Amino acid sequence: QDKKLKIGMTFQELNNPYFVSMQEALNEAAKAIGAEVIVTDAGHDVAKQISDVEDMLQQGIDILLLNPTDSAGIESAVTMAKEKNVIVVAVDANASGPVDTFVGSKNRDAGYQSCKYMAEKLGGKGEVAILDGIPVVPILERVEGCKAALGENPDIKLVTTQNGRQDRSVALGVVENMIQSYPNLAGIFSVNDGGAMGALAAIEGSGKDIKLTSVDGAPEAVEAITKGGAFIETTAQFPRDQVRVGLALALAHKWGARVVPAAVPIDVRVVDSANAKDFSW
Amino acid sequence: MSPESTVASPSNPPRSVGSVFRKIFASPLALPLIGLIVVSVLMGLASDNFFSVSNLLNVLRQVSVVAILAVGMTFVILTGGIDLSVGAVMALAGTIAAGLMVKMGMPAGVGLLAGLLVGLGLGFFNGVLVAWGRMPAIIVTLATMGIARGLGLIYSGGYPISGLPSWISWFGVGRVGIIPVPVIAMALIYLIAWVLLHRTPFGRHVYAIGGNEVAAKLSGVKTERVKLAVYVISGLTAALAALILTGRLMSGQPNAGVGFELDAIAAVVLGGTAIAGGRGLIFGTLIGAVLLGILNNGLNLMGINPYLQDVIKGFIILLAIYIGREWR
Amino acid sequence: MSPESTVASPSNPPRSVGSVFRKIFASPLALPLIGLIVVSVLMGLASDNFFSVSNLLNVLRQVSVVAILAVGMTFVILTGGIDLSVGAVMALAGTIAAGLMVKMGMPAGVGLLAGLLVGLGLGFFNGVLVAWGRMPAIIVTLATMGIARGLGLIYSGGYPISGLPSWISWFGVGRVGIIPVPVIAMALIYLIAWVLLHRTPFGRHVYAIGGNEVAAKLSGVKTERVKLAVYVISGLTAALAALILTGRLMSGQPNAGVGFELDAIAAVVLGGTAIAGGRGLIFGTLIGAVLLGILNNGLNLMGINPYLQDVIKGFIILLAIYIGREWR
Amino acid sequence: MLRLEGIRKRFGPVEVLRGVDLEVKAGEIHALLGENGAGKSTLMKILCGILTPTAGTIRINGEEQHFADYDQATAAGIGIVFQEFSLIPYLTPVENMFLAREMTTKLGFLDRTAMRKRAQEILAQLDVDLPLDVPVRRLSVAEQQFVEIAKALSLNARILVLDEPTATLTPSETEHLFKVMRELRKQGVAIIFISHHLEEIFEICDRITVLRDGEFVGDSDVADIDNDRLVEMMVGRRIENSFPPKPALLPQAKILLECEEVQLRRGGPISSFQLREGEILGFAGLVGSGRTETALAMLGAYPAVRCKVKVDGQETRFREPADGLAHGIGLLPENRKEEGLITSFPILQNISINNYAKYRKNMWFIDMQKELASSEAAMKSVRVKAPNSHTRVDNLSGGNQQKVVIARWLNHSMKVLIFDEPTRGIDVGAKSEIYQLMRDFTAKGDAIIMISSELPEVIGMSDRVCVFRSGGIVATVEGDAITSEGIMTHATTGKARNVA
Ligand SMILES: Nc1ncnc2c1ncn2[C@@H]1O[C@H](COP(=O)(O)OP(=O)(O)OP(=O)(O)O)[C@@H](O)[C@H]1O
Ligand SMILES: Nc1ncnc2c1ncn2[C@@H]1O[C@H](COP(=O)(O)OP(=O)(O)OP(=O)(O)O)[C@@H](O)[C@H]1O
Ligand SMILES: O[C@H]1[C@H](O)[C@H](O)OC[C@H]1O
Ligand SMILES: [Mg+2]
Ligand SMILES: [Mg+2]
Repeated sequence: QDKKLKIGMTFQELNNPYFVSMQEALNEAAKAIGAEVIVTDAGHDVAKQISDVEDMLQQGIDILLLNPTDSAGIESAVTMAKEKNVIVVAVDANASGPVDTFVGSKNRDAGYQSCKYMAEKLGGKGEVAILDGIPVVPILERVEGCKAALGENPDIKLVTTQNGRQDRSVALGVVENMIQSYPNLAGIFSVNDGGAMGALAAIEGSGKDIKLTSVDGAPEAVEAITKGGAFIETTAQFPRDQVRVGLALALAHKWGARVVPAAVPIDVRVVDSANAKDFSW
Repeated sequence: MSPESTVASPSNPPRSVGSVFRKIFASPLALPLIGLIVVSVLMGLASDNFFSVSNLLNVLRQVSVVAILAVGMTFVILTGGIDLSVGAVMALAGTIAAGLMVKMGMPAGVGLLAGLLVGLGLGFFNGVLVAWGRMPAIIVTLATMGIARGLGLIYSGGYPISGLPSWISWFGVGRVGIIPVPVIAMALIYLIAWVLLHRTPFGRHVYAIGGNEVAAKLSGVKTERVKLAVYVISGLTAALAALILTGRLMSGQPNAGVGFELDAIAAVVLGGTAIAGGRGLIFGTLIGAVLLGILNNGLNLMGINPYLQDVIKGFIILLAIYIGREWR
Repeated sequence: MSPESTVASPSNPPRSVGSVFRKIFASPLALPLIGLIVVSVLMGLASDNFFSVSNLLNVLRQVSVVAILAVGMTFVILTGGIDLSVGAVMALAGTIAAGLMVKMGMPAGVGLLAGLLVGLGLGFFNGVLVAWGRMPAIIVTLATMGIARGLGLIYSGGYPISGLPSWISWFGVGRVGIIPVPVIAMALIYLIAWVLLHRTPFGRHVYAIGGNEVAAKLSGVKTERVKLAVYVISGLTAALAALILTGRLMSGQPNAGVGFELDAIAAVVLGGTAIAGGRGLIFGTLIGAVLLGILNNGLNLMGINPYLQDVIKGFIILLAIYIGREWR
Repeated sequence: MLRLEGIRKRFGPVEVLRGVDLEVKAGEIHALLGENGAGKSTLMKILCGILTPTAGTIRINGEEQHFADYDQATAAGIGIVFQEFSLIPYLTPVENMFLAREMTTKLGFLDRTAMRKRAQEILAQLDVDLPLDVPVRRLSVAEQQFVEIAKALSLNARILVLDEPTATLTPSETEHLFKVMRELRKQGVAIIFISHHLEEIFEICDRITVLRDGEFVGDSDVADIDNDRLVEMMVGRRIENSFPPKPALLPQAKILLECEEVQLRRGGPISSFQLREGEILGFAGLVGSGRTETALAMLGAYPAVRCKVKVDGQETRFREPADGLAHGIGLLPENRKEEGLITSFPILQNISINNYAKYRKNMWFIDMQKELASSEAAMKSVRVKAPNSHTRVDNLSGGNQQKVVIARWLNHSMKVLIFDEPTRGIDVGAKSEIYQLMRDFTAKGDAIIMISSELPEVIGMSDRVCVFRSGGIVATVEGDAITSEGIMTHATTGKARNVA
């Protein structure tokens, strides 16, 4: 078989270091095995993501690594891929339909640990807020986990949940207004580091003492935590490992393995000022 | 026929191949068409897969949603208006339709009907405010865009609504023979639009209003009614697009179609319709939409870096408009 | 002075309070101003925090970026054009400025200058294509929007560019006395714009082109140059907005400001400028931008569900335009 | 047949019609006369239901009518050709004629063959031949005018209003229109005819009604009145011989402007002409003969195939009118509303728009006091009738709008002015004032190119005349050779396309 292996990967967005580093890891891995890689960027538009997948199928990909921008909406693309006997591995977020394998973080854990950490640092009391994001399963799970952790502290009051769309500039304005309307706000949990960086700017601008935790472990976040300040913790995910594992499992499918796991949850890790210096993706 | 061509064939000979060719060339469709052909050939040269039947049908299917939105947009722009709400209206129509079926357990027919009514209703809302309220279309439809997005998110609670009866997917991925259903729907909608625009008094009035609204009104055109109608049509095509999109996504997505209004406008303008109204052809819009679709598809097929795709697309659009600017 | 007010006080009495009041009321600014006051009062009633000095300064600071974009947009719209690229140009200018400082280690001054040049350059690009290329502004600037976003992503590789010298944050969060720096910048830019529009021949020409481009041209106005200038001004204000945004975000963000062009347009139109050009006041735009900011802020302060906020905002915009439509 | 009684109309504080009566019989051509701004167009808009009167009654065949809109007026048998064109530029003549009254098949689709046939019939009845498949914006002004008339007639109007239809027509086209009007009169149509060309009144009209400042001055049979009496009724005073005397041209007069060769279209004729100090050079010819285009080409506002211009002996290339302005050459365009006025501006700024060099302050700023003073002076010099210089121009009467644009140029210190149809739509009184202003201008040694379709004006004002035909100058006549026969012979030897 002299035909080069073709791997297609479609991302929900490529304007986030999280996914960019995933792409880098993919390129390295593909180079190592001599495969060709095609990458597309849905820009958070499911319809575009379906079209992107269709186009990749036209190009005859063998493996589809799918980072869905919406789990339900992408189903028809999964179905189409399977009709063409393409191996489909969902990465970071799962997709509906006959996906072969899903590789993603333990997102509920991530939310739980971040908010538990925050509650501890707040001494188990005070007003906190959640900075929500784009409603996909992993994000929803983080919020759920966070609420569970907060719920264990009767003196912590969740005063508001607002959406910063995981975008730094949107989050900035939203958090500024939060701070105006809740002058006693003591802590904020952001569902990812994109939103957290905006929240950090707002907190610093207000000069208030508000503690910020988040999920991802993005370089900027880690740097801010190292410096010390409002940003005290991010629960790190491992995007490079997600795609490495995902590709490995896809290859396993390709080579005919029959007992490949349907879901591979990847551990998350608390990163705070104690270990931030040594952490990177 | 332009005066030039009259002069060129003074004796009016029986239609020869040459004269048909000349007529096509003199038509405002010529330039968008040339643009389409040039871009297609480039894409074909750059990618082996491009000219396969399966890929061409693939492109047409991908294009269908924006192309259908662009039909309503053409009507609106021909009157000198604009409709920025089409993407949001589409999303709301799809969300409500899906919600009624899934969350309320209503029969699918009711859901689909409700989706259409949402489109008509918001189109009516836009139309009344623009026509009788005399408010600028750009801001009215911008506000409606916000309202529709908000309503969709409230109704769905922000979550996509999935779990639709599986036959709904027929609208998005079904085929009749080898032709995808969305492509057939698109073709039908364009045909109807053409008949409306070129074979009925209503169509004349649409063009007349864009050409000179005051004069049209003085001539007895019921300009308010016609303007209302174009926004209603735009709402309707948004709802029809929603049907296809829902079939493709198999879910109601309150956040679907962000920015589609700009794609639809781009299709209309690429197709040669004057943004100030009064001039333009509906099939130009189809060509414009397909051109945009081919750009997306072709750049993907060539495996171009997604970041670079935006840049190339921008330049090709500029080029296409530049070439076509003369007869505008 | 409008003819009505002349007639209302035929004997031209020394300016009484009443006549000043009447004059304000007759001005096109009156209606946006009334809208602003009404909305502010409502917000104040609904939320205790609203009228605090700290919150009002907060609103103004938040508004500053869009308000500055809206200055360039006002110039463009006054000539009958439109600039959809402002948000993307702003993002690109910020990204390049940050990149030069951080990635290339250039002195901050060079970075800031480069940011300004990016704004000017893209404005120039838009302007040349619209003025001499005779291409429709809406599509030219739409293409530029895509190009700018793409270039930003290519340059940044998808990573936000952080690690700026800390004094850059002064532009975003600094204060002079209690007044935030962005608010001062905004005030200055509006003043300069006012002088340009109302005290220089250039400003007259801007209005003239929007009023009747052919007539302006035949009477000897260099319409192409003026049109070029307004797009350059729009690029420049986008770059200035980028400076403030970069100071606020302390990083270069190629995806910042998505949709800001629509906010800027809404501010301009809410402020009473005719979308077809020729009529409008720059301070109206400021009022429009503040009105939008107050809506965002006030609805947040009231703790209204963000989804519902979109809906309410839409209706309030419609109401404001409806009230103001008469003198348009 | 038609009776208007005590019509009043108030716009805000200004009352522009103050009790006007008008009576028109079937089969009568009735002239409505008055100075610019007298209220003629306003009265006609009231008759057509476009404006509602503040007071007064409209009776048709004795029955009182209250038209809520134009539709109701047309239903009552009224048709109008507006002073400002009201065609849809991108639609064809047929589409325009049947706009809002399209013929349809039983299924509701357009019956295009029927409409085309009917259009051809109507045009044939008017004896007009024009291309039916071309957007009207490509037609000449005269052709568009006939489309408007055909459109009004397609309604079977029993009362036809023609608001200054001849302002844009050449004599032969006017003759043609009159033929049509006589035919309609024979069919019993009542025609209200507005014109500032008094000789036309005597040629075609049966009765007249005169307005002055919105008031009814009087009516009369045409047979009972003469030109002087008519002018007096209109203006309230006697008007002297309307053309000021032509001064003798200096034989050694310097050449200010020389057009060495201009070719408008590929394969078209190549023309040349010179403009000398202190002269008025007339451009005569039929509508569409290329006078406007030649003028525009010189200023770089029309893409001529070639155009070589010398100013003061220096070869100069104008890329746009601004270059002309810089060299002291200004243009008064022929369509004031579309090409001359900034309708969103008040009179003041319409006059000052291209003249800021004159009111600079601190290098970059406008000296607004100077602007006001100088523009108001210019406004007064042409006697614009308006409350003050802050009045918006879109509410001015047609003639006053024209004066505003003239004032713009007189406010300048230009060496050469190109006046394209300077007195189109201007009343007799104002006309002689404009002629005097033109002569005052040339007396300073400056020069004027006057494009005009009014032969008397060409003959009365021009020191020399270039006669145009199909895109080029076919003859240049001077002194005693400027006669109407001479000019018309040069202008018409050849085929005129639009009029049989
Ligand atoms: N909408 C309006 N608002 C205010 N004034 C108006 C309006 N329309 C017309 N006028 C005024 O009414 C007066 C009569 O105008 P009208 O157009 O009837 O004059 P006219 O007799 O037709 O003049 P012309 O011979 O110049 O066409 C003018 O002074 C004009 O400024
Ligand atoms: N875009 C066009 N396409 C075809 N014919 C045109 C176009 N523009 C103008 N024409 C024709 O060219 C001629 C232009 O004549 P121009 O306006 O220079 O004539 P003129 O002698 O000044 O007459 P007028 O009294 O109409 O101003 C007209 O016959 C007009 O119909
Ligand atoms: O896990 C990822 C998530 O799905 C999101 O979209 O943003 C980056 C990461 O947090
Ligand atoms: Mg008139
Ligand atoms: Mg002419």
